[in-house]
Amino acid sequence: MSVADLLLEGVKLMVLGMGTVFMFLMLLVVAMTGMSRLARILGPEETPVVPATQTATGSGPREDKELVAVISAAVRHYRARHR
Amino acid sequence: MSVADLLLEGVKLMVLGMGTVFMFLMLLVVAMTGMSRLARILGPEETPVVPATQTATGSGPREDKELVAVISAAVRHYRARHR
Amino acid sequence: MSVADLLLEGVKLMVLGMGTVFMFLMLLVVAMTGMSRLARILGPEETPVVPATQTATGSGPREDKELVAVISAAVRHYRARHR
Amino acid sequence: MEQLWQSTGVANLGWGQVFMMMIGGLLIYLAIARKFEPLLLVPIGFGAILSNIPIAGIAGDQGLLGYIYHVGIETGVFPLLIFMGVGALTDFGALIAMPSTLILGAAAQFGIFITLLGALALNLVPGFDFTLADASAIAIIGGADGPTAIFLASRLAPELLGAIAVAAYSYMALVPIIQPPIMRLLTNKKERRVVMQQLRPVSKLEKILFPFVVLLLCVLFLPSAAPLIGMLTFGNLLRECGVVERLSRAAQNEIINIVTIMLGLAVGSKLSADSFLTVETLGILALGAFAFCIGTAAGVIMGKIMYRLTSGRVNPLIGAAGVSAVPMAARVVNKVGLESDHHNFLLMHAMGPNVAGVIGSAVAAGILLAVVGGAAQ
Amino acid sequence: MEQLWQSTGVANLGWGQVFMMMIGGLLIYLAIARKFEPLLLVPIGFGAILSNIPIAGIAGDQGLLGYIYHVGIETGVFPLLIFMGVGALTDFGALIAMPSTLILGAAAQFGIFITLLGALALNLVPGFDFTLADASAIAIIGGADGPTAIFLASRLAPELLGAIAVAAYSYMALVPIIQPPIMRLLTNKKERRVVMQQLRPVSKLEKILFPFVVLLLCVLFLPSAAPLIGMLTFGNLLRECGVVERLSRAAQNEIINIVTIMLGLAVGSKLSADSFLTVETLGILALGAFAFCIGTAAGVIMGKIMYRLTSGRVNPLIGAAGVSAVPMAARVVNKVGLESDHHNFLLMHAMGPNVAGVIGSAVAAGILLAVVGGAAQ
Amino acid sequence: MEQLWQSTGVANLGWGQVFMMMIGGLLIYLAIARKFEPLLLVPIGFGAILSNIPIAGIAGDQGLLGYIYHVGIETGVFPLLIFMGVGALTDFGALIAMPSTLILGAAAQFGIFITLLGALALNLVPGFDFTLADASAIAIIGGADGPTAIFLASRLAPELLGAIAVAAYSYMALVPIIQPPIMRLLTNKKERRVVMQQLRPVSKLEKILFPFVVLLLCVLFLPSAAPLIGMLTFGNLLRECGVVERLSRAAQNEIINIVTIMLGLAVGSKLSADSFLTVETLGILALGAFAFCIGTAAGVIMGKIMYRLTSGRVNPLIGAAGVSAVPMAARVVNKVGLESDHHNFLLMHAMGPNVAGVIGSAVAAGILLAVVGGAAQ
Ligand code: NA
Ligand code: NA
Ligand code: NA
Repeated sequence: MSVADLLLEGVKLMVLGMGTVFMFLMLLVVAMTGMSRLARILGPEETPVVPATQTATGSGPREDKELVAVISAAVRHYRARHR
Repeated sequence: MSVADLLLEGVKLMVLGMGTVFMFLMLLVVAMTGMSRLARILGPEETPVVPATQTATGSGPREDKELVAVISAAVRHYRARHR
Repeated sequence: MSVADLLLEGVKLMVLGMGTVFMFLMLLVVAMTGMSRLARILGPEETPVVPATQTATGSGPREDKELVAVISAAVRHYRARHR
Repeated sequence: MEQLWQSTGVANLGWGQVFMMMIGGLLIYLAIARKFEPLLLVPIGFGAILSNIPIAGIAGDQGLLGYIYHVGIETGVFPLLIFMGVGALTDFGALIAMPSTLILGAAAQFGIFITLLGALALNLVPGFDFTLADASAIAIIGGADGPTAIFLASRLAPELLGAIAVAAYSYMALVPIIQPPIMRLLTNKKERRVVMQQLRPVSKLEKILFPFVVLLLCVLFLPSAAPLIGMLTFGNLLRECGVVERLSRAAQNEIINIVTIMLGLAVGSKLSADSFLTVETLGILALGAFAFCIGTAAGVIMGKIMYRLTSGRVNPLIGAAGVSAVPMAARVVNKVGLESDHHNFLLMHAMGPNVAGVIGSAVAAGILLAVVGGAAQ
Repeated sequence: MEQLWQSTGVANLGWGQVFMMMIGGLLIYLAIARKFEPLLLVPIGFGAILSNIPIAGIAGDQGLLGYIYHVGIETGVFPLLIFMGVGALTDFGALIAMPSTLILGAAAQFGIFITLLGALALNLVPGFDFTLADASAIAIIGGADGPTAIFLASRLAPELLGAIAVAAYSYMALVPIIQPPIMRLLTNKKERRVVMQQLRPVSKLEKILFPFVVLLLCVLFLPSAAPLIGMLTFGNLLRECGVVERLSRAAQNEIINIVTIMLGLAVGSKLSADSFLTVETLGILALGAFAFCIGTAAGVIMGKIMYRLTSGRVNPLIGAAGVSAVPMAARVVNKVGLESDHHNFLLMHAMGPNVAGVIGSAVAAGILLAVVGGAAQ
Repeated sequence: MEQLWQSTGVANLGWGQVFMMMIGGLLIYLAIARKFEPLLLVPIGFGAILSNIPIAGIAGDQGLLGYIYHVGIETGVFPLLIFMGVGALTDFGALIAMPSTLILGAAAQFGIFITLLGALALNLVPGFDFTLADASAIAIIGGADGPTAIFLASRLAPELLGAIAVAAYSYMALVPIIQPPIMRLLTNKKERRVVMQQLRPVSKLEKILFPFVVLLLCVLFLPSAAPLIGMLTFGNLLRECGVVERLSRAAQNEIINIVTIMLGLAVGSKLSADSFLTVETLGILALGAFAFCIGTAAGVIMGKIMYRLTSGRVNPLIGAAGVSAVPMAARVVNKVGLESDHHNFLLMHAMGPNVAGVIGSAVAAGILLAVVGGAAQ
């Protein structure tokens, strides 16, 4: 295939690819919105979970932070000595 | 093979199978009894171990149950935050 | 091959082998000495690490030994009960 | 454009595949919402969904699940490693303290062999055509032991593996529903109220010798059960010998967890529309329920016999635990016992027949392998 | 003596091998001293050193690395298992709370397809001869997602795998340097200062349903992405379903750690002198940087569009996180946001497009596989 | 009935198999009751039992152990992964602080090469017929390093692997009994009482550079040792580089534990009656003891030379640690040192030659591979 042909193929692929990506993710937006609505109907006010990224970035509940710090240091020691 | 033949084979297999299972496990009863007697002779009053199912079903020693509860909660937190 | 020939091969292999082992490890002595000198130049007085065999043989810092003992017992309980 | 459409799933999705995905979803639903053996049914259910996706070929020769199946199940490696983990996780102390409960574990295996006859008899119904090997693989569902069932099915009837595994795990999860009525039906209140004497303590030495005793009998009399019994006792030795804590932990955690994920996905990959959506599957599901009922009944009846022979010192309920389904069946026994007498805790006594049932069904699997599968592993 | 000398490394070492070992050393240096994706680049770098040792043949058919490559990468097993681990480690909560950020994850995939054109255009330069498959494999670097890149490259252009993986991980580590100038260039101060409203809480049920919704769309419209999307959603289900803690831990730790070591070594084994020291590698490295820039720019521009459409309620910076490179890109967004306003924490909002980018590039990989690789996995 | 009897073990059990099972049991007994290297000898012993069960064919082509052997040992993968774990578990700090102790690690390898001659000389005795490859594989027992011995034996003399591995691990366990008399015989009280000066602290940078220095020399001068040295240094780099804690933990725990179980079982599967119950095995056991003695003596003698050369600043006892058998040999040195002077702790100083011995025997294995095995890995 000549480079021009290849480029033509590439452009086609780009159009097709970006089209599919957008279509797919937009459909996903719709589907997820529906899903959340469904979840609200099915789950009669279950205790909402705070998005876990918060936990991942370290802002856990304050009251046991100190305890956890102590324990986690101890656990690390424990592991370091017992492996 | 006709179904009748198959069933005959099946009956034979059942007799043979249940026979073997019973024979095997009854021999095991005998062997285990012997083993326990042997163990009593060999092991001069070693500290008897309480069957561990007890632990498995959760009735551990009472005195440190509270401690364990506190620690286990802390460990769970530790793990949840560090993974 | 006759046993005599084999033994001759063996002696050759021994000379070659021990020669290589000694050469290799002596070169390594030289290389490691150079490496340590290089490290001293590159690393501007970084906090020296105490050789870790110490830790491996169990003489960790004294102050938290007790804590670790308590915790490790608790953790063991926790694990035993939760597996 | 036509070609593009042809590469979508919608264009290629058959009803069978949709149905199988729904089965997969159902298994996951039961696992999550009803806690039906979630460790197995979540991966099996998801494996069923993945393997029924058109075009992707995930369960095919070149696909991930096909590859895992080939490496881990065709070879028998995964169920055997799980059995090692089961050994490492199981405390046989209650059985060692009261070896006579092995008889209860033996009786419950009737479920297996009656089901074998049942499967063969189903051939009288048009549409069924089970060979002796098929019938044996189906019958093992009555053993109520997942890895044993998968191991045997992979050797005797790979094309039925999916249905058999699903049936085995589903009914194991249903033990709390299936067993109590049978137990109540076959026993009277007096029998159910029997309080058993406390188990004697078991020494460390006994626990170390136990795997060797079991293995020795297996070597002498039933070598075809040796792969299963061998790995079970090996795992148990790692647990009890006390000098290989590291390896015991690996068998109880890392290995069994990793293998469970892989095994589940691979089993799920056998839930394809053409092998599952057949009348035979309905037969297997019916036979599986039948097997559990018979096994439970046989165990309880043997319990009643022991009750008589011991002049009432054995509570016949513990016979129901002989089907294995560890530790679910033992818990069911405990629960039914407590119904009759609020202070009668049978859990410990039920653990004996419960773990005996594991050995019992491994023995039964060995016989089926020896007779039906040829002596080859 | 001559023979002895012939068995030393000095006598057999070519310049190419020396150079590749230095590349390996450089990767390890960057990993240790600069914290460049150390979990991957330490094993990759060491694998590069090992595989260029003369005589030993460690990357050969009979060598350890050759063997690992054959078992884990040729089959696609390793990247898929890592993707399972990624699913088990990722919280999609931020995305569920604000599904519209998926559009940002879509836009950032422009980086992939523009790079594809770039790779094909490079054929105009003498010395380059990229096929459509090569160009597709190179383009996926723009997806900023390691396992996806390795999976696609192992299918479409195995001989470029080493260079592609190195480029992908290197640029992912360079995200904090590459992205900020582009983000500042394309946005004004007012836009960067937009404070977004707090995300709504997400229920457990939504998190459990989410993997099914994603998988369902994949099944219906893009089955060729099913291996990637399937394992990602499976891992996520293990995490969220709450009943298989053991398996979730195994996917997040044991499996992903073990596989990462093996995958890294095996990828490193593709850094041999004859396949890496070519002009094509330079092209790949240049295209990789290009891909990241384009992806970032496209994400930010789409962010600006959303800023307009929502009358200024979306901070366009979060579009940059759409390239994936989780969680590095989201952190970069947070940092650039804080530069403009010390109280504007965008991290949570950037996590949405960030994880959307993972799905987006898996979708893009699926399309490339379907069109370029044939429908076969 | 006849057929049934033919399927029992009793009918098929040969005396050789019974004997091998007893050997397996003996190994397990030594492991549990005497703490003889239990992590290896429990699985090896159990593997020996399992593989000698008649009919079951567990060590055969289709059997679990045969399969594990094929995948993990024939390929060399398992010993190399264990060596990675050893690297990740070993602190080379003591060696870096005092590189001259490498000479002690070199001297102790005399045990290997003298044993090689001994094995060849045994051919003068009727019934022995060791090739150069056999003799080399046997000689490596003198290296007192399990994975190295298994790796070399699997390459040079697979049919002797079982006996060699058993001899290597048994004598490693016997180090506290074998070494002290030799150490006392060759040193006088004054020498044993030498108190060595405290080791200098070692910086993190030195520890990171160390694996590269070792690997570099290996690449330049002995590439045939690269698989072993490469994985050892890779593991050590994971440990010391400080940025891949996850991977280091995986190498030190999950991987090494899982592989140890598999490796042990697979090695045990080579303990079959026809390959083990030969006069050659007796020869191997005798040569193994011989090798340990010679290695210890050579180390101590070199220690005495260093004692002279340094005007009495090196305690010659630490030379005995040069055989490797980490950390047992170093502990033995410490104990013998304490006998002479209750305040003379030599443990840290003995760790230097101890870990040097690991490198030394890997180097020796490399030479044997290069000369005897052809250059092929
Ligand atoms: Na059973
Ligand atoms: Na992406
Ligand atoms: Na050594």
